[in-house]
Amino acid sequence: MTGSPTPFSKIGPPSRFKQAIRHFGGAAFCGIGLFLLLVVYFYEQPLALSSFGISSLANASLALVLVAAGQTCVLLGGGLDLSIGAIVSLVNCFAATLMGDSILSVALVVLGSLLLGMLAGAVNGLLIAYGRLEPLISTFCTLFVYGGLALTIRPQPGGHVSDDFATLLTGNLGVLPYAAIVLAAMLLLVWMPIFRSRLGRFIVAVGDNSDSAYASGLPVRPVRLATYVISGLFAAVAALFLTAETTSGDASIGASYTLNSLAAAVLGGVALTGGRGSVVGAILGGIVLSLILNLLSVLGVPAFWQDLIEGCLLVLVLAAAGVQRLRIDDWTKLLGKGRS
Amino acid sequence: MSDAAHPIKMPTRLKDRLTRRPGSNLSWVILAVVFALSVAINPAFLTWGTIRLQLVQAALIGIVAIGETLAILIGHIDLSIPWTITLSGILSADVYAAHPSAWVPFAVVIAVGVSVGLVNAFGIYLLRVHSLIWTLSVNLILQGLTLVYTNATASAPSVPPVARTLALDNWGGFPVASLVWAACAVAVILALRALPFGRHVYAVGSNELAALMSGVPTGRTYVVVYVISGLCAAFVGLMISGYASQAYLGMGDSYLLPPVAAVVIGGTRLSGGSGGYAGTISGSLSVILLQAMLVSLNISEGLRQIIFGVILLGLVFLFTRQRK
Amino acid sequence: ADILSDETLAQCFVKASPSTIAIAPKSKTGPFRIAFSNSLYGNNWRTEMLNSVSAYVKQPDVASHVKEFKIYNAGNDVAQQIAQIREMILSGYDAIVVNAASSSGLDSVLNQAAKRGIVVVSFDNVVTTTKSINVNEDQREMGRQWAEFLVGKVADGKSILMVHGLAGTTVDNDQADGAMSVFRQHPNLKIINVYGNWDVGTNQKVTADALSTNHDIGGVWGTEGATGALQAFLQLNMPVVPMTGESDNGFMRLAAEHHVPALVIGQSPSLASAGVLAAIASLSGKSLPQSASIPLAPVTTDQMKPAADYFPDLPGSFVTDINIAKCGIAIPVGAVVK
Amino acid sequence: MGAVLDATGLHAAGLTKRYGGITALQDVSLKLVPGEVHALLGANGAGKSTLVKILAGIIQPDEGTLELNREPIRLGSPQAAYRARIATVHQELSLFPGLTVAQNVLIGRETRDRIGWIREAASIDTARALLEQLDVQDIAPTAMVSDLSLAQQQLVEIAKAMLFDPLVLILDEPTSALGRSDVEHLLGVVRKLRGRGCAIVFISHRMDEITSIADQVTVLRNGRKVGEMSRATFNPAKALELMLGDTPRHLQRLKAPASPDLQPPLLDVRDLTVPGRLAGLSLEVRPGEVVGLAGLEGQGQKEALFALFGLFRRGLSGSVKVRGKPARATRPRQAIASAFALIPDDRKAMGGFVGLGVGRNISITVLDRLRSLGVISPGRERSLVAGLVERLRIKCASPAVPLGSLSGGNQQKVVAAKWLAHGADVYLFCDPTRGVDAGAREILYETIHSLAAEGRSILIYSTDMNEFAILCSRVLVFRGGHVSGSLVGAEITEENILGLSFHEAAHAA
Ligand SMILES: Nc1ncnc2c1ncn2[C@@H]1O[C@H](COP(=O)(O)OP(=O)(O)OP(=O)(O)O)[C@@H](O)[C@H]1O
Ligand SMILES: Nc1ncnc2c1ncn2[C@@H]1O[C@H](COP(=O)(O)OP(=O)(O)OP(=O)(O)O)[C@@H](O)[C@H]1O
Ligand SMILES: [Mg+2]
Ligand SMILES: [Mg+2]
Repeated sequence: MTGSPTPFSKIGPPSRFKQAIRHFGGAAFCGIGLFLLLVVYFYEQPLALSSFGISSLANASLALVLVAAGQTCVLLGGGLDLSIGAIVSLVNCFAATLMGDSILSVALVVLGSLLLGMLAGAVNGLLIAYGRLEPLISTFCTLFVYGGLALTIRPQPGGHVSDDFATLLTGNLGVLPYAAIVLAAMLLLVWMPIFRSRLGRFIVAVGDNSDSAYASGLPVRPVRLATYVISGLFAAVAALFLTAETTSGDASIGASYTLNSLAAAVLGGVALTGGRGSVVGAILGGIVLSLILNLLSVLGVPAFWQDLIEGCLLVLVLAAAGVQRLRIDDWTKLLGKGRS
Repeated sequence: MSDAAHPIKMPTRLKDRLTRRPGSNLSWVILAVVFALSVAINPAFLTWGTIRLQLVQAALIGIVAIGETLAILIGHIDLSIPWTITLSGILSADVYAAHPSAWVPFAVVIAVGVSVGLVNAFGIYLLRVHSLIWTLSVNLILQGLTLVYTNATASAPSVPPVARTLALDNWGGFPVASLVWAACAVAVILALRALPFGRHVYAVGSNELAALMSGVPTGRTYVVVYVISGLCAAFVGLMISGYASQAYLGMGDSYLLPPVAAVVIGGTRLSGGSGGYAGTISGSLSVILLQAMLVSLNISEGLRQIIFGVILLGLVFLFTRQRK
Repeated sequence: ADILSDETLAQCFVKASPSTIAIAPKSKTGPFRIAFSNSLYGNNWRTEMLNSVSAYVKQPDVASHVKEFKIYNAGNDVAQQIAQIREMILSGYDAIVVNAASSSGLDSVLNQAAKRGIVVVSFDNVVTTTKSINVNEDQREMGRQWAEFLVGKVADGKSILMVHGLAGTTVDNDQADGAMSVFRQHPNLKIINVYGNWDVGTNQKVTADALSTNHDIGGVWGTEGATGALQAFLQLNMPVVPMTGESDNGFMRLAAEHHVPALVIGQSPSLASAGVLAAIASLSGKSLPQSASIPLAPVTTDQMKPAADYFPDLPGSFVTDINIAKCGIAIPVGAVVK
Repeated sequence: MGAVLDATGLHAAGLTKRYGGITALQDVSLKLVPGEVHALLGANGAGKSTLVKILAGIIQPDEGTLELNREPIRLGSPQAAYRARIATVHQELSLFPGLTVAQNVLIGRETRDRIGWIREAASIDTARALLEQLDVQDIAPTAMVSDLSLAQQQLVEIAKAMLFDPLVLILDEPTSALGRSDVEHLLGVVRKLRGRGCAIVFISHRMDEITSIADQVTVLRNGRKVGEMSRATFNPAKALELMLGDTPRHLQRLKAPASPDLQPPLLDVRDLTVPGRLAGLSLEVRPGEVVGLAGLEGQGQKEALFALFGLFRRGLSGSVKVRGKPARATRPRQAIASAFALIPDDRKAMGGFVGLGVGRNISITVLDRLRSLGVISPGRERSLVAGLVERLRIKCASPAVPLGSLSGGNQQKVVAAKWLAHGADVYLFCDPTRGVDAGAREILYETIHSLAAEGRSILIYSTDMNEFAILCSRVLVFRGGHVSGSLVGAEITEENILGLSFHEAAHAA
């Protein structure tokens, strides 16, 4: 049967637009939201454009943005980290308790904090990748362990943070806040190298279909482990930043970051089921979320309405994403899990 | 084909059970171990008074965990429980203060439970949002609603008498709470095993598309599961208000994750489709005993959390390791 | 009446310790713009605090000093509170009154505020920076008085159950320290520590747990939420023992009803109003101690009077001591319960 | 090309693998020689995939040894197998739907620059070159795998294996999902690789493919090796006998009883349209009629069945009537209520609940009928299940074992059993014998026959053209989403079907 016509239509590359939407749809959505929010914000608070105002905004969102980036790494690899907030608390307590004033001590504590964050992440990763535990439940358990450790290090808030360290991270260079520089550094020095290299590809592949990844000979377990170590690193940097900002250690400081990091990731179009999304989206999601929280105060929204509004907002965004899915007109695509 | 080589064996049900479901059996072993440990640490755990007390606590977790078990069996989760509890507790006390008649608390429980369940099912089934984050968001909304409604002050001076009966009284030496729990447990175990609804739950949890294509009413299953979960939480809200003799803000805060822990210790897999409520019963008892044991050890809060986390991790390690 | 009379201020803001320094006033012309930064909310105490301070600034004597009063709520999130305080600095308020989410966490941002000439007052959960005027009730003294009360009533060899509040908080540590300074002198009393998180349900649960595993409890050192501890005794049909607690309506009502020997000392929700008063005073050129103690008002069961000290018709969770007479702060109950 | 296998090749000896009570593989030896296609034959559950998984390093044998070029090797993981240049295309595809074709093909072997960053452009070139080697021109390397058809995914999977420049290439049922021309294409590729000195393992249930490609044939039955034949000695009838054991089997044409034209049509479809997928299908099926939906892969046959079963949520137009009553559905439950039943091809995704027991898989459709006093009666359920297990000769240790532990063919029988239990007026079979061995196939044929005899209407889509000739009284040939012609009775031959598939009929018969 030579020369037979091809039985199926040629499958070309998806259009650039479609591809962009696939990757950056969430990010674009957040970008628009961010723009609108900023307009409202600057209208309400014209002084926000001063260098103090800008660094206030940057400082208010950096920690969440970093934690959301860490969470995104885990999500891309098909996992989930409920303990990420507790890691933030743990590293914060560690840093604020041990930090002295000399440059050497600050440097050692910073290094130690990063290692501690990665260690905590590694424990999660080992439990999940090698201990074969479900991510949800095992990070739920380590949440208690890390939170308890933080509370043991610092039963009450306090500690000492070098002034130089605090101003170095929370101040600003002209109009450019150091927080933005920290974020850029994390992206350029950590995220980019990982996600332009093979490890990043493996992370996405494992998140997409871990059975295929195993059968394709990918080192599934080390990759899983790596996602948690990376997220631990991001959590540690966020914690160091919070330490500088709050100049103290507090075992409950990270508590709100777990849900908010998940929310930021979802806002930014990262799939909770793994393998899909971009860090740009998560970062914008983080900024949008913290900006909304800020804006609610600025607009003088009555205190008790804030939770309600925050919740409704989340639900609306989730529902908007859900309505997209409703447009799928094929039950098998809507529900299909085994996509091979 | 080749029937001779592989005859269809019909093993006894008992053997079946022992080989096929090590999880739920193991959870009773663990309960025994936890109990033995508690007694070793403090012999008072062997007294009927203490046991009765733990039974009441376990009943609260256990009833909430009915909904959680169902939600997890269909492959999802319900994290909107804490503020469903609080809202229902406060609302039932409030409405009862205005209209003191016996059925009022139950009407409130039903109204709260059904509405929360419907909202959850709407987002998770119709909009297909991940249940973890949807229910957490709903929880946040309920928190906001409660605060707005109460102006952040619980205002009713007392709770409905039936709440106190449910939580504090004894019948024939047994706490009413645990009798209610037992009745609910029997009902849910029966429903899961012998009603089509139960089969639907397992079918949806193990493969929703296949369930749809087998004619399972998947949407109805979601709705029923989440409405039951809402009802259980709302009912426990009423019970807790009776237990503390007042409804107060944050009364459900400690019910976010312990029910999940109870379900997991009970051998139900978080990925859905496998497990059951029998295991959750021992899971609830284990969680409560563990908490009480740590309280009686008189150690620092931080260390207590670490121990709770590590023990839970150990249990999870025993039960829920994924096969691959 | 003049809320700023020297006599009232002297009675109200007592130096916390002999070494307390005075904070120089930042004299400005009123009326003032005051921002109020609350952290946690959603429990009764905080709600009454917010309601009472809102009512307070509307009282004519006070309102004449206040041009704008705005409440920010951060939740128990230091970073969020810092962001909000930065927002207040940007908006150019004259004073910031704060109930802190963390005792040292706000230091750097509050220092920045002070540097820009803003009066900073902290109360309840106070901060550690010396740039702020701290207004509080002496928690250590409170804990000490409770302990003294129990020591006088509990027989040697018995146990005392200490139902703490939220582990790790300054308030909890101070109260416990004060108590231990007494208990340490009575080595024959066995001390059992549990954490009730200042919440009735948790109090009840941990007390019930403790009761069922210890049979010689002769007294309960309780704080906020002690209603739960008392209910645990009633629920288990145990004979009641001497107890202490804060000014929860339910606790006082039950104590009166069941004749439980009890000592009640409350942390008044009107501390917030005292904080606002301090801010106005400082802005009006009055010198205040950097760390000020508001006088305590202890009540025992035999002294309690219905409708004055406790309120049979109000919820158990109502915090009763909403007035601080010595500071001239009187808030009608109706303004607090809505 | 790198080093080639020397003449000894890959030698597996005494491989044994047990799963609990089931011995999936027992003392099987195998010699793979360079430049030869070694076919594995065996009924469903014979142990073919188990053997493949051992060679791919996915599972480890309980006993047995492996030697590559006379050196003993241990394949402890898939990586180890790839390092030994043994590449496998599994029965269940292992692709990443969220990645592009190039990313899939090169996964783990991406072209990188000096600092280790992936060079997408170079990767795309490599992928394109590999696809061209396989004579595949119609898949862009930048296309998303989720957009590809099953056949295309199969080719991507082979391209992925080719990247390892394999000494040994294992293809586990690569043709089961392919249409005729794709099969030809694939066999051409296999011949080419054989020419290059590759040792190839080839698994298929289609005897004609084995005849045309195999140099060596090993027959497995119940986990044991029961025969070995070379190209010269290969005899399909003999092989079938070995596969199936002593039971003699005869595949013969099952003639559906000619339906009297007086009977009104049971199923009446007019202009059924799904935008972009199905263009105006009209057909009438009378009771007892078995109608085939034929044509090349992906021409709308499957969509027709899915549309009837309510799997398209919106956009449907046209009318569907069963027994004269409107029966157009947008949900499977509606379709089931109008007495449709669908036996799908993708067992894992649509057919069954792999984690639940066989019994529960079967009874799920009839729970309401098994109730007495409101609860499901265990006795009635057990007897229903036992009856169907026996009728379809489902091979399982007990009805309580999870469906996932059964072999593919037996899983398919369970899916069919579920709908036999329920009963329906119109049975829709979607490629029911995909990856099903001759024995199970015959049982399914018998089943279809008896359904027709009972007066049901049956629609069948299949990728196996022979099936139409055996089963159907009428065949509709699809092309580009609509029916391009129909064949009746003796006209139903492969040649005629193919003819209509490629050329529009001047006039439908
Ligand atoms: N993970 C497993 N657990 C238990 N039994 C298994 C498992 N995998 C395979 N088996 C059993 O091993 C036997 C051989 O299965 P295998 O998949 O090798 O068959 P096969 O020859 O590939 O069949 P098919 O043609 O249907 O694909 C079957 O009886 C199957 O039920
Ligand atoms: N020996 C048997 N013969 C025939 N059918 C059986 C046999 N054992 C079980 N089944 C059927 O197989 C299915 C699954 O059995 P399973 O053991 O899971 O039921 P079960 O023990 O009643 O489940 P559960 O205890 O969780 O309710 C059921 O439909 C059951 O009726
Ligand atoms: Mg196979
Ligand atoms: Mg097969």
